[in-house]
Amino acid sequence: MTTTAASEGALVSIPHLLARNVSAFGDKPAYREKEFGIWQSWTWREAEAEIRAIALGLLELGVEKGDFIAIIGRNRPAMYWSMVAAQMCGAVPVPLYQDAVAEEMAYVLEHCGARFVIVGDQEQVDKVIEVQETVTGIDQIIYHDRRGMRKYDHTHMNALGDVQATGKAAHERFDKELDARWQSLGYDDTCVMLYTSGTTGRPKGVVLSNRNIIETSKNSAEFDNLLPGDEVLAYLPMAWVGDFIFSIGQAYWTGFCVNCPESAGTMMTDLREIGPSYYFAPPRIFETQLTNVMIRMEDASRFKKWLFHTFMAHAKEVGPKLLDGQSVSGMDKLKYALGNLFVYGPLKNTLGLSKVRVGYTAGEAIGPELFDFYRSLGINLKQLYGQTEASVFITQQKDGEVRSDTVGTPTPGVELKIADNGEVYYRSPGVFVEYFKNADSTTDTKDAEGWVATGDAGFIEPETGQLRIIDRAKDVGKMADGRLFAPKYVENKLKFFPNILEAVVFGADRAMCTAFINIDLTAVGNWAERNNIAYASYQELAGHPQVLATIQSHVEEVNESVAQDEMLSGCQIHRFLVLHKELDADDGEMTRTRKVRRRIVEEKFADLINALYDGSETVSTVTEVTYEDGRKGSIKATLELRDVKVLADQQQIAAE
Amino acid sequence: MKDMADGYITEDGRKIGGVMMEMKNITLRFGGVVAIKDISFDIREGEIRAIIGPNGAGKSSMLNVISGFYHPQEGEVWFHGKKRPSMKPYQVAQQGIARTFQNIALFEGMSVLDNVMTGRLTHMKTNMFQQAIWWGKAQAEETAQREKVEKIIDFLEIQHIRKTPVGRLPYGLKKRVELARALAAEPKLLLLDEPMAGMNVEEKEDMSRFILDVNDEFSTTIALIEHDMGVVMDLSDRVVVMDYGKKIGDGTPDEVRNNQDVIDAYLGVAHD
Amino acid sequence: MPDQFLFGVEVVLNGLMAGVLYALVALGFVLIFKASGIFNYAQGVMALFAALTLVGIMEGQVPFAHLINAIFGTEVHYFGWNVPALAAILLTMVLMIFFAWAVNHFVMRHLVNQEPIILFMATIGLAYFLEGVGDLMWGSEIKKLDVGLPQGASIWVEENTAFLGTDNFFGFFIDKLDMVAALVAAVLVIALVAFAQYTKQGRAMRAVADDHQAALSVGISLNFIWVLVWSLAGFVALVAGIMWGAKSGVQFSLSLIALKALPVLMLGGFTSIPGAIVGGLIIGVGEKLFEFTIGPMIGGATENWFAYVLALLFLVFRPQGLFGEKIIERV
Amino acid sequence: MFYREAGDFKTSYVDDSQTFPIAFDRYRYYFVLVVAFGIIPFIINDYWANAVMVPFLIYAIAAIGLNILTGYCGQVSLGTGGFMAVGGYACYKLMTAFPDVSIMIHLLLAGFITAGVGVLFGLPSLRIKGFYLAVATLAAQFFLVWMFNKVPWFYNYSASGQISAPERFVFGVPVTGPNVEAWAKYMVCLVFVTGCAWLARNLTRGTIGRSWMAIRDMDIAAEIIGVNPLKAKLTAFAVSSFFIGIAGALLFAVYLGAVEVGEAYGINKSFLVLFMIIIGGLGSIFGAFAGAAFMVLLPVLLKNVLVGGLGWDTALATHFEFVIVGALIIIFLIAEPHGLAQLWKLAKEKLRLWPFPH
Repeated sequence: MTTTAASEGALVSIPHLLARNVSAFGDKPAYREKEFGIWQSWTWREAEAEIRAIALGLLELGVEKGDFIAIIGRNRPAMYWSMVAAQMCGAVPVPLYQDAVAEEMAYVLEHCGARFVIVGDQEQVDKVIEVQETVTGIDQIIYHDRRGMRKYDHTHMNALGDVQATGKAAHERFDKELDARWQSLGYDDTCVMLYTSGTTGRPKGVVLSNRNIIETSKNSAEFDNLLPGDEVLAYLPMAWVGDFIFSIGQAYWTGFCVNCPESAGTMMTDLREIGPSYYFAPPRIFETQLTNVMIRMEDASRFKKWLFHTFMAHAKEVGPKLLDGQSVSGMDKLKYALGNLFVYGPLKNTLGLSKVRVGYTAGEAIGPELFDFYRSLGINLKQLYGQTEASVFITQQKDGEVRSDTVGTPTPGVELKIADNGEVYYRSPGVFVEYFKNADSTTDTKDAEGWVATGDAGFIEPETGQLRIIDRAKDVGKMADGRLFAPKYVENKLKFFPNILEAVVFGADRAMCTAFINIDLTAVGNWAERNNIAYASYQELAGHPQVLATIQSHVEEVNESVAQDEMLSGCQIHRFLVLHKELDADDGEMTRTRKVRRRIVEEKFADLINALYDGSETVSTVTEVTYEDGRKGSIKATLELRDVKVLADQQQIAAE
Repeated sequence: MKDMADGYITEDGRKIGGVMMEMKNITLRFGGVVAIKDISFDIREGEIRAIIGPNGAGKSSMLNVISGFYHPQEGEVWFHGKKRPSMKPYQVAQQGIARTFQNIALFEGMSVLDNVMTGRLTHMKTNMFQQAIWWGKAQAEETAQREKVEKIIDFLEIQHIRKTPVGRLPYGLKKRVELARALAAEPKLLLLDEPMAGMNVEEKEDMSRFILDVNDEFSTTIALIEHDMGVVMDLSDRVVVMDYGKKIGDGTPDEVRNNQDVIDAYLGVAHD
Repeated sequence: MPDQFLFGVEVVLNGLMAGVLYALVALGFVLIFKASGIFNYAQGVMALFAALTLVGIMEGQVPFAHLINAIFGTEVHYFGWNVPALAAILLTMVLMIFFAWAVNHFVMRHLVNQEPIILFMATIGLAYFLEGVGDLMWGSEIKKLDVGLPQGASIWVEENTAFLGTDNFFGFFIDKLDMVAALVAAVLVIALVAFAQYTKQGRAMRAVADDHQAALSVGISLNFIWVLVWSLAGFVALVAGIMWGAKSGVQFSLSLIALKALPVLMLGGFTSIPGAIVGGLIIGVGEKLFEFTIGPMIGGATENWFAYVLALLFLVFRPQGLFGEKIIERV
Repeated sequence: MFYREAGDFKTSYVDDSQTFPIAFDRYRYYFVLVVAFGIIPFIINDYWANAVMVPFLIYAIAAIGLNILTGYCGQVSLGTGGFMAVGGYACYKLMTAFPDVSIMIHLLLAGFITAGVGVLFGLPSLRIKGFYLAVATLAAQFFLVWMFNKVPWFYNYSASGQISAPERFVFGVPVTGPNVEAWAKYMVCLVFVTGCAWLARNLTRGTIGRSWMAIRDMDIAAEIIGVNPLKAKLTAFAVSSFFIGIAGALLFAVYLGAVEVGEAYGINKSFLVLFMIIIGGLGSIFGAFAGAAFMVLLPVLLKNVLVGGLGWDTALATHFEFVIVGALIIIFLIAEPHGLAQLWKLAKEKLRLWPFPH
């Protein structure tokens, strides 16, 4: 009864929430994982037992209060348990990106001084062992999957299962200690430390307190009315703050169930089997799905195509209105219901989105077409705007007030202000404590009153109160003639074409804008197959004249649209090239969350940028690449540069 | 390699036990054709034993003798220190010997899961009447066996094709499913008949890793036939070389590599 | 010599004659099986169909008369002419060749590479189809077939064997038709063997039987060979149909002879022409002898099943048949 | 199209391996059961019972039986008619010898007796394979029919050589003899069909079923991985004959009432049931039902159209039926060797993927 007595007021840490959940809905599923062909599941009570066993084991291994415990692996219940177990011991979990190369991992492990590393499998163990050549602070490696681990030196290594077993065996010795440790956790103690991917420079360790996480989870969960019966699929990197909020913060606050897929390869099937009611995905995933839908529909019979296009057209008109609760004529409702039977329903079903009650996308601007497609199907897809430093939530869209070009109104508890230069500032209970071992950056970002600079430029629409983001504040610049330059704005417009995967626009302090383009290998490859165009590699396809012509037409379309906006009409693209390689996180060109690192790209491809501005027809270049296994190599290419039709400035036309 | 009375230690430090199976003076004839001529060799606990030789050397016939499919006219098969009486193949399987086949012999009409489940037939205990009723014993057994089979499926990383009919699978995966079926039997001795035939380099690497992992994880003794010399030399602890039905070499990969008869057989005779 | 024994000898002789006819049907099976691996269950129905057609043409029947009458309400039955036997046989043969082409074109071509058992079942379907078509074309009533073959017991044989009996009054009863049949069968076998040995098509046929792929690679058209063997099988069926039809009338039971040919084949092996002959003789003699000796004790009519049970028992001990080679199984 | 599978996940192997893992299929199955047990008995009349429903149910049992032997275990049999005769005559002898025992028990016992006979004739299957075996099973067909015809003990020395079913009751309702009502016949057959289908499903989903299929797909490999071929084949013969025996007994006792062996259990019955499983689908219990329905309905339909509608005479219609059945067999073997069951499965797949084509 102690836990219930502790109720509301005392829910000051994740372990406290866990105790509350066990007593409130102990027999409801807390975790599921597809393994051995079925969904293994754990109730809150069972999960608590597992977590407790890990925590006891960690104590037995000598975990001290305030230790950092790195967690590296794909989304698995055991990994989440390890995080909570670390918290129970008074230690701080530090989840890392599992696909990080050893170098990156070394920096983070060194920086936080992790004494314990809990990893998923042999692959990560190997990386950590490699890291140990330079990083000395690691006392113990604990691995979850025993496969292939038999021959390793186990003097400082344990299987998670064994840790649990010894923990259980030693519970008489440590029960008291453990209970004392987690019960003494306070609201302002550190909950988790997450490293930001950092579009520039070294990753920074963002320290988030229990208050940050729990308040934010509470506010956002109440905002969307999340319930204990909800289901989420945990498939995004555990090191990303969003996953921490969804799969631990909100999950523990509301008590909903976290489902882990069997492997990356079966993600889509697993998604369909679970049918989550609360779903988050970056625009990229929605885009891939839509591309797949369209490709598969291409092969359908004419009748099916007709059915699909007819009803989709209708859905575009009526679907969003229905979702926003606006009035729609009876005939339209009937037609929509028919469409739901024949197209939308089955489509949502095959995509695994039938049961989505609350869906979010964020991280990048989402194309209006793309956004509307999902909403018109009746999926309540919304946008949010957030940051690691804010424990995710800054603004969210309310049900019924959803638009593709804004990111919503402030999440309850968040205050916003716009600085003179257009940069967005916020203040909230979720605002981070500090950057670990980096007081300078902390003061740079967070002022004494607790206002945090987002680094994004934007404005609040006066009539709706919705926040609209234009671009990264530091990326919004001036062109040589003083006109406004907002590369992200143009890049997003380019990326809305399915054929274009990435675009990088240049033009700051220059007379005109130019662009690098990455084609989407799935979409363009499919097109090539249909047109019997043979290609051996990305590079070859990217250089194909017909592909270039298509991209050129896309760019021209974008120019037309950009020209409409008087403030930004100077951002029309005059010349572009299609890159000979895909921008890649392994090569440092993108962050692990797949945001382009503009500076690095500019440095690395300086020769190409020069060629874009010196008017040459072609350019030859050599680029270093990193292969999946970490080996380095280089590729040579000769690229064709293309001029694009640019529309005259409307103001000028008017003036003449 | 240090020789010991009841075993030896391999270069990578694995302990190899005593003799598990011994073939004594095996001779096998088909009508007038002599497929195997007076061959003797042994297979020790925990070892990876390779049988190599040019096409038509009688390697597959030897495997067929071990698995009880062919009955040699002369010679004896000793298993676990006892002379094996003449047995039907399924009785040999029940003794804990499982195998894969040179030309994939999966049950094409069944799913991957069902194929692997057949591998556990020798462990199934319920009778027909219990199965006809299903509820109770049969269902409990099915679930218990499914759990074991899922471990194998996980081990060989074929989860994504679990319910696919095997007929639809590409060649490399079929080979892996066949290995899974053999492993499901939890064999003491695993016979692999050209496990890497027709595979590309990457698939061969995968398969080699699986074979080593099997030997390591389950301490399964493995006897394999393989054409790819490189693979054989990397994988195996000891190698028997056959040519025209006769044994021309037997020893560690290094010993065999330097054996003049073996070199002659491979170089002198223009087999494939 | 005791009469009982002589009766026995007569039974054997009659059995031999019946066996020749079984062998004749079995021959058709062997031809198709060797060349294409198809176990043609429809062989018996082909014999029935050929005989029906022959009678129909000779008597000038209007094909599909019943169907036409049923649809158009007419009353046509006969053209009112008679076709001479030889011409009718030729016309029938033309039809059988067309049938062979149709079978290959519409059925077998689409079943290449299927399992033997599927092909077998397809020929069962073919048998049903052909039986239906035969009945629709020519009507299902029992018909007499007379192409001028000698009928009745041979007086000559009876007189010349009379001395064997105790009172010189015995005499074997042997049907003249059976003797003709035996002769025809012998000629047919020799002709077929000669065809296979000495003609280009025959050699191609044997090549296909040995190895499809190899035959293809030397430029033999499989389609042509299959039409050829089905035509040959049609020809054999026609001959068998004439013999059986002349003996016991053209009726549905004719197609049941085909079933009799199956145990013949199981004994003789599916690929051996001599096997078919020997198997036929064994079955013919065996069933007559069994019926003669054991039959009366157990209720008679043992011919219905004797052949099958014999073949079954035989196969259990020698699965590859009399002339087949021992199969070495490989994995 | 109508499938909504998102969120339908399995947390145990029992759930994962249930007969209808998809909820929509499960509901449809319950619906069929409700209609079959709760509605049809109240509306069925003599014509529908005798022309369609009762033969359909009886042949479905036989087809399930043959499908186990041929479709699951790969042993082709042309002896179905003969085994049905064993069931029929066993039932007759039991009914007359033990009039006080329930007919339901007699029907079951008839199944067991047939199973025994089936095992006996299955023994050669150890040595004989493929169509050699098919032909060998003809021995059973001809021998058994001959035996029931020639040995008077089997027909209780009746003058006509026929057997006819005496009146028997279940829960006081006559189910055999001259006073049976349509619904009673129907219900008896339905109960047996349901039971048999359930048993067949259980047997085919587990160990025995897998060893049958292993023998079917590759007998040598099956033996090497540990399938005892003797056991697998003989159990297949036994189970198959059990079902076929029950079907034969029902055919005699409930459906026909009086039987002359050559007519009711002749070689044509063997082919009829074989065609049912080819058209329905080898190796599928649903296929047995589909095939039985098809082969029972086709003549009824043809008769209604040709004789009833166009006024042809019955003989002509029968010949036409032969042509159509023959052609259908060939068409099915060419176009869809796995029969209606496969078409059904493909249609289901399509609906599940709707609106996508693949």
